[in-house]
Amino acid sequence: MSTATTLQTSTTPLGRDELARLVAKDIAPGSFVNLGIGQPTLVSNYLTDEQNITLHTENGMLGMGPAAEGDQIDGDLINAGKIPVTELPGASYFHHADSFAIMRGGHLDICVLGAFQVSATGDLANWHTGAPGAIPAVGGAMDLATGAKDVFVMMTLLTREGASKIVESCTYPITGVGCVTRVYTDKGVFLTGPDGVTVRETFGCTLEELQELVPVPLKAAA
Amino acid sequence: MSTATTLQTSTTPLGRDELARLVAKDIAPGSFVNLGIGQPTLVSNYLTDEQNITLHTENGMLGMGPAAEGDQIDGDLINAGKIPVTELPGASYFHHADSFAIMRGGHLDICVLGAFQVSATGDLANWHTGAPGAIPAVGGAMDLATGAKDVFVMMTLLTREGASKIVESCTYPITGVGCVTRVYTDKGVFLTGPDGVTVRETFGCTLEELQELVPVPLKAAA
Amino acid sequence: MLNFVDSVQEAVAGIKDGSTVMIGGFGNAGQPFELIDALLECGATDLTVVNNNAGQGDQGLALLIKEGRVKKMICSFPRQSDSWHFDAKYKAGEIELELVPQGNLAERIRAAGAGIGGFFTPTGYGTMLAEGKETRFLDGKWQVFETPIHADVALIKALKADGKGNLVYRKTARNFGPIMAAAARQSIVQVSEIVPTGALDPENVVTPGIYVNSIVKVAGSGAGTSTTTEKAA
Amino acid sequence: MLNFVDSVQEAVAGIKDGSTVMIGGFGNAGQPFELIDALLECGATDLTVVNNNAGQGDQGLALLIKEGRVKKMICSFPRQSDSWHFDAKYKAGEIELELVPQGNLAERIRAAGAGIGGFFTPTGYGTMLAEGKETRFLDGKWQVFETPIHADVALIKALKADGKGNLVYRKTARNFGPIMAAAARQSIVQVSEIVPTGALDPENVVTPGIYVNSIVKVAGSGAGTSTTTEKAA
Repeated sequence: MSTATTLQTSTTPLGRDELARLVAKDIAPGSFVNLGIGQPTLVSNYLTDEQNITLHTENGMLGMGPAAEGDQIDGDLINAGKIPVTELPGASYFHHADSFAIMRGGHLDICVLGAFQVSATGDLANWHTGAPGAIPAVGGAMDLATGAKDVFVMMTLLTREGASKIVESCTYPITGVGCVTRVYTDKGVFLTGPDGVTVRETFGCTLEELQELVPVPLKAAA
Repeated sequence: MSTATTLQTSTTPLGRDELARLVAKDIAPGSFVNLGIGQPTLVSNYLTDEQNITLHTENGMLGMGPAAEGDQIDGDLINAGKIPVTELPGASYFHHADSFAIMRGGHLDICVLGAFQVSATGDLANWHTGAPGAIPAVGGAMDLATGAKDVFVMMTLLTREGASKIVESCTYPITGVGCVTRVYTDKGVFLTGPDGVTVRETFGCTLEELQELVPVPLKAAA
Repeated sequence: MLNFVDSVQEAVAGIKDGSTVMIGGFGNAGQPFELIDALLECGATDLTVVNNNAGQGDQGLALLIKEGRVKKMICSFPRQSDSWHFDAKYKAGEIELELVPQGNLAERIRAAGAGIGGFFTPTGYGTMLAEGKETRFLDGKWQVFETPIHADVALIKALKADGKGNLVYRKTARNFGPIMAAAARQSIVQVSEIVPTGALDPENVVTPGIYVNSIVKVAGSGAGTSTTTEKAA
Repeated sequence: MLNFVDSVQEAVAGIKDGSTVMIGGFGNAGQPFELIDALLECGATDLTVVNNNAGQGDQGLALLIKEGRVKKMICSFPRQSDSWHFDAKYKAGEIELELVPQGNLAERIRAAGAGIGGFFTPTGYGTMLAEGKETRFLDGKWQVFETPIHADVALIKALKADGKGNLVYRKTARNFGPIMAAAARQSIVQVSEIVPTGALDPENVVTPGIYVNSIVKVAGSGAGTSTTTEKAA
């Protein structure tokens, strides 16, 4: 994977599309990828034909194409977000147990997910706010978090209230333990794992400025 | 199922083909059936079109037809005994896990198996003599014994040495516990289960003569 | 025994109060709307329903819930923008919810059909959905013990059936149909076409007829109509 | 990554000593004879082989065993009229045997591919093949705990592959191929035909390309040739 090994910087924070472009660039050619609902879906706009990426949708398909438009719309052909999509040459359909076996058996190279919080050791919280009275809904989030070889998170670094979403320990109910390997945010790219958090890139700030925002020790990529 | 409820008798022991005919007659219309290797295979010769029986072979097929002959022989179309067979209209193919899920999930109505011994409570011994130095081989026997709704055994009542194969407790290594529901032999038809052995029919002998051969208490079908 | 029946009403007539009913479909794709409407009509109540969601809008499963016929939902994703009938019942404490990660839902249904008494999976380990469940360290990972989900009845939508009850589906409408057909004691299937036995290629059958009990042809429920099947309440 | 390779020799070149190798096929149907011959040629030894049988006659797996390259067989039915090479090694104590009921073999392979850490099954309960194994009473039956069978490599024979590595099989030659492809870290597949991407109907793909690593076209290993592939020793 085209992972820079020393700390990179850019002069401005990244917008959602720039971030999606960066994630897309980091996906190795020939990979099998599941893009979560919301911001991660943007990544598909920046995958190139040369990369030869195959997209999986957990409701039963490999080889998913772009969103369907006009006459292409077919109620029997939707993605996990229930959006009508298209089929690419070389696609295949399968039932739900077979589809989740692809995820749970560790066959997906990468899944890209949104998150409420990610802990320093890669715990993911992205399914439930835990608010009293909230109706919980999990879908395939836990299977994706636990099953993919690499779990990439895309999110803004800070909440609207200015709190870091990279935390020492998740306060929201978690989706998976130690599963996140990389976090793409508007202010930087973080590598997470058993050894803590490494910063691969910063956008519009220095590592020191980033450290002031994030309540866990940050290391620069060596 | 066309099970007689009072003790029937015939004047002579049944040959293998007559026994196969009797088993075939006892299979309810529309049933899904697996016929084991050897003597049970003969049953297929006596199934009628009106019965609309679907045969399963554990190497991955429903809707198996008769043995292939001449130009019909196709090395990719064999049964569990590795004999070339044919495909009937309405057949389907599936992989081994799906095929055994049919058996193990309790979806087969009947399997018909050969046996070394059957115990009074329906334990089956049909896979291994337990002889020192014998190389064991089990195949699908344990899955069939455990999975089918009804397990019918076809065998001669006595060994060549004259010992009853219906026994108080199996001396051969068992294939399944309490799984056999009915035993078809040359000298009679026996129903086995938690309450012991009931004789449904005798062939060429009386119940009293049968009782002299079999070392477990026999009841006449009421 | 396989039966071809003439109406969805006849197809669901045997469903008893208190049954566990699996309903195929993910979103609208593969939802057997006509069978669900017939279930609503037939009056069976006190149901446990297994579906990925908990009803949307004012149709199908949402109406069953609205009418108070569902005592418990087993699903992965009940909360949606238009799941107002479920939301209301849930907040009123009038419906029980067993929330199951989607892959565990699929695997537990598959286990019931395949005769598996339980299995260990990493999904959900360390989360509130695994609280109180047995865990074990296997294959280098902590895993959670999960049990099969059996059902009395499955309501399924397929594309075609042949005379032996073999089924094929269409695109992502396949979803839960094949595993629910195997897990339920009775599988009731609506199809848009019944073809002669022999017309389906044996290589391409998805659900073998052994898993199917009742088949009903529903006009206009065929290819690609999943999003256009909008019912008045 | 998917590779199309030019020869069976190249396809198996990466198989290391000590590997666990799954080999598809039931009897001769679906046996990848040419890949097995290449494995024999390449010299890898100390192998654990997973196959339903333990070789027949003087070909394929039987020769691997004869040459002493297999330290352990995991199979359901080693003893056959022509399994003389296995029989001799077994009686000489030169090969280890793990005998597994055929359905447990299939389900354990499936479990490895599907990320299941272990499962309970009634098959084998109370028999000598369950001796020493954990048992539990579930769903009204005594059941035995079984664990997944993983492999380094699977050797598989399919009918056709497309440019994405999607596979279809032929009749009962399908048998173990799909589950072994999912269970092994590397799947090496021989096919009789490679078709353009898009030529396989997505509804009818049996093994999606995600499970396939290397594909080699083998002339004359196609439809219905399973019984006529007889090799000299």
